[in-house]
Amino acid sequence: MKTVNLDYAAAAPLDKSVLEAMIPYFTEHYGNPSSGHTLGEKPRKAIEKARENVGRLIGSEAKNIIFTASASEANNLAVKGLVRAGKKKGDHIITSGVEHFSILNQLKGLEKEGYRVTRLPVDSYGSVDPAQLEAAITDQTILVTIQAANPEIGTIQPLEELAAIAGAHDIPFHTDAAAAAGWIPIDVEKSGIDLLSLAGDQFYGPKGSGALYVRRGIRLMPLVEGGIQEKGLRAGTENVPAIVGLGEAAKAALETMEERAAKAVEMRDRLKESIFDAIPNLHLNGHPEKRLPRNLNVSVSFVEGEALLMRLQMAGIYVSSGSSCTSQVLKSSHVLTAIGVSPELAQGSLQLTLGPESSPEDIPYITENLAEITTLLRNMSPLYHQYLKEGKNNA
Amino acid sequence: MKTVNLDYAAAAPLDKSVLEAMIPYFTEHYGNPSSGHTLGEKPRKAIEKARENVGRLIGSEAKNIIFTASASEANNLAVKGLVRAGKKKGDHIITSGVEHFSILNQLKGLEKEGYRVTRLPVDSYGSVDPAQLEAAITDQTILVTIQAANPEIGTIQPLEELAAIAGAHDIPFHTDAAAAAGWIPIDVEKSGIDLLSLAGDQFYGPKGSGALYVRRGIRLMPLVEGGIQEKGLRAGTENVPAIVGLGEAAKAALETMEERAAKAVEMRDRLKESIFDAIPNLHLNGHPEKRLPRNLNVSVSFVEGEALLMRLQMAGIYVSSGSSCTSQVLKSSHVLTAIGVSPELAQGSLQLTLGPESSPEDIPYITENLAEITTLLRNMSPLYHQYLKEGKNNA
Amino acid sequence: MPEYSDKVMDHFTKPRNIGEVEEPDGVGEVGNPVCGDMMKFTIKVKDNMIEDVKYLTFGCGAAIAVSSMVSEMAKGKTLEEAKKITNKQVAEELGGLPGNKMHCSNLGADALHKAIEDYQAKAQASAG
Amino acid sequence: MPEYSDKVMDHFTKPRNIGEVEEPDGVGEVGNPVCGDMMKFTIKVKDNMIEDVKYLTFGCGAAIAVSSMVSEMAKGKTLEEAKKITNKQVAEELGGLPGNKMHCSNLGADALHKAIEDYQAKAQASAG
Ligand SMILES: Cc1ncc(COP(=O)(O)O)c(C=O)c1O
Ligand SMILES: Cc1ncc(COP(=O)(O)O)c(C=O)c1O
Repeated sequence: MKTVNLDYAAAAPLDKSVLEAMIPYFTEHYGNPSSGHTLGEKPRKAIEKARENVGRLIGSEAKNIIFTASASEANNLAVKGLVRAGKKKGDHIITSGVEHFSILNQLKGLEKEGYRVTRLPVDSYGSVDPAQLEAAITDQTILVTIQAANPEIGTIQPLEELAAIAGAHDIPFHTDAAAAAGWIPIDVEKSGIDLLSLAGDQFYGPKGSGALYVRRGIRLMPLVEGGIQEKGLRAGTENVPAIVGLGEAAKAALETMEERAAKAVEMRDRLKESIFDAIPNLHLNGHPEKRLPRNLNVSVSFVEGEALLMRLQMAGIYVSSGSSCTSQVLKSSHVLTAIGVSPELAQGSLQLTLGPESSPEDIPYITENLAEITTLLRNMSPLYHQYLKEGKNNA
Repeated sequence: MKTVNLDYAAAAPLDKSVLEAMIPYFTEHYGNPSSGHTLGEKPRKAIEKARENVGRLIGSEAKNIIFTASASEANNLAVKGLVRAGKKKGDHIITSGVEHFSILNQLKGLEKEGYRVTRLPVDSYGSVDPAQLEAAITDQTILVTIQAANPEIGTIQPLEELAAIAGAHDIPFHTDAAAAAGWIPIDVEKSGIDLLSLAGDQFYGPKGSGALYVRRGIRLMPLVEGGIQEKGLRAGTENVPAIVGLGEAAKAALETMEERAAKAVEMRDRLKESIFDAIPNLHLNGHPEKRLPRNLNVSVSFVEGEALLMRLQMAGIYVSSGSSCTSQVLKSSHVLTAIGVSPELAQGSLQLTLGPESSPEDIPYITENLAEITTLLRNMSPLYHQYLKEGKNNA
Repeated sequence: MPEYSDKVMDHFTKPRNIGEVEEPDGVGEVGNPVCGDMMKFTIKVKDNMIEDVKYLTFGCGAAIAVSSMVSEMAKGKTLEEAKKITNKQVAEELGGLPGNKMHCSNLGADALHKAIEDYQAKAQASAG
Repeated sequence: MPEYSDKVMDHFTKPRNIGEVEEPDGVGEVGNPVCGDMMKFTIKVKDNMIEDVKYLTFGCGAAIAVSSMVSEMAKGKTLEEAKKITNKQVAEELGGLPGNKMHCSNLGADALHKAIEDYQAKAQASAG
């Protein structure tokens, strides 16, 4: 059967050349970078080279990059690390309503400890309004954390403006760039970003690789205490192969960013046109232009996402959905709710993310199947029958 | 030049068959285990198989295993996770004086927060006396954390007795088994261990792989909050290849434990005899029998460890030392200090750890070089000249 | 995707009795789109027996399979028998449902019962 | 291993002037084994000049290289010149030392100065 992965945000195959770069560090250059003898040298140098490459991707000096095992870990190190270091006095944190759970859930925990959290609303595209950030800042604000782009609906935030506002008030600005890094240009120096999280597996690097950029002078409490690896900010024997892979992937992402993005945008826009032409009552979620190149998110009226997903999978097409039934916590996407998508439409949402094997040649196949499945599911949907009767879309 | 690695505790090459098992999960089965479609299935099953294998290695059911990126992370999740969950009321923690920094440094942090920490002394072999644990327990004790074996001097603790004492007082017992797991039989069920940390790279698994065993009913606060991976105890996309590698390494370690241990013990004992015969004024550190199969630790009187290490490296022999000059924090080993080794002898300590490429055929080469280098360094040592004059060893 | 049984997959991919019966004797609706599942059962009753039953379902794979299963189980049963069908039985007939699908999507029997109650209320009203 | 310069490695692998001069005119000891480094310098003085200098060193690579370097730098110098040798100069002559080795192992000049002071104190005593 034909296979069309449209869920590369969940996972992508590791770039072959990245894997090749990693292999020697499993076996030949297996040493511990902290070793006092020669066996540690090659791995140590490889890590420092990776640090250069990751730094370059986001406009940072190598020395400000801390390697972690995931973006979730980087986010936790940034937020809890900064709060627990307690350098700036205050009890107020500002974030947005469309953050990843690795931001939102820690903030819930901090609220229980007595911190106050402002979750900035977003407009119907998912954008944060810089003026609202300005208005939310108090003299108690110790951190602003707003994502660079949303992995689900693709919307890119006005990062420079947001960072500038935080900066003007001397408040550390963190951005979760897990979905954005490697795909859109980011420059922490130029943008005045103080902390930035990223994940290697979002730009064809290995799973288990992440990084946190920490501006000089920002003090953090480590999550994992122990040895003095990563400047004491993250104890534990360095995962050399993963770090090497992250570095290679960062290098490739920087070198080919324009090309990759252009290719993704072209196919995405054609795919969008194709399915919107073929299927009535589709809705685009997220910003029409300011969005991640590889991301498309649509809601299919009258039907539910898991059923769509299962049917599509039977045709070899893999997608994800913001429906409650596909979520592990059985709630529909908080992002779609935040941008004002109705409950029905949230249930029928599809997140489509292109990747290395995506080809415009697959568009007809995707459209055909999605159209057929939509018809099939709509025909058994009470909401659709109601719509046909009442001649209007409640959704 | 001949190369003889005697520092496999720092790092070991990844077992070839383990790497082979990992490779497909980088490329072919690259899916996200949390995905709602078929691409997540193989990785999900692979993770569960790894969980079985890791569980089996330590006598646990699969479901009590939480994957982490290192033993340091597992230790931090265990100790801070338990303390922060705050299920048992109290402010007192008991540990030993010979723990790894990933235990000791977090406890220092907890002390600053107001917790009280008792560091049990060890005897001259590095063993904790169960009677001292019993005596240290108060009604405020919320955790006992004592390592299974010491990575530096190899001494194995009386784990069952220690766990039984904690258990009798209904106090959670954690053991850092990073150095022990895969090398000596461990059974968390039989021993009444509540929490156990291990590291894959200590038994030929991949770097960046670790696990925490958590007995049913023990509540922990996650370090990394976010998604509900690993039962919500450790958010972030699972590092599938690393987990697969950990599982394979655990399986191999369990299946070949006796064989590997016997081989290591034989060579270690012959090596010890050989160098003790050839070089006067050597001292064995750690327990003569109750020690890790692959570990040998000796102090060379009158000379300093880094100089030994550098000279040995010039002969292609890699070792590590507990001297202050080889430590990244420039302090000599707290373990050697705890077992009463004099400062001079701590400086001259060598930790030798055997590994997959170790061969008894190398013993003469090792002994010859160590003897020659020792003579050379002693000849320029003021301590040695003093010894020759005074006819006694102050160390 | 939740690990569905073969029976669930069979009913999901080939759902039986989709639609609405014409001039239904009873209508039962449960669920709402917020929770992700919504079912509408329509029945035709003759001689105290469910002569025909159809459904419309907005929902996940489990919800669709459950609806289909319930329709099969109910058809030809007396109203009393049909009222004894429980959500648990439906799940069992389907070879089990994943734990997290038990409560939200497994509403088929409730919808059927509502349709029967609707029929009985109407019958009573017209009899009264 | 700290990244030592070639010069450090050269002095470490081929240390010059090891030992104790016979019937030394001055003896200087610094450091102790707790900190990891200990040096003992012995000098022979003739006509206010360091005619011979030897050392014994317990310590790391840097400590050994530093001792060796100091012995080379001191030999043939007048006492005044030798007293002007600083630890910093020694490190520079060695092409630099790793940051974390600067204070602990870089005690060679101190040991030399102590030996000179010892000589001068004795000389003064016998003169006085
Ligand atoms: C006893 C013990 N605990 C913890 C660790 C830390 O392991 P890792 O570097 O994988 O975090 C080690 C490392 O060897 C160890 O021996
Ligand atoms: C914006 C954002 N933050 C955080 C994460 C978490 O990444 P990880 O699973 O690597 O921890 C993701 C995952 O895709 C993401 O898109």
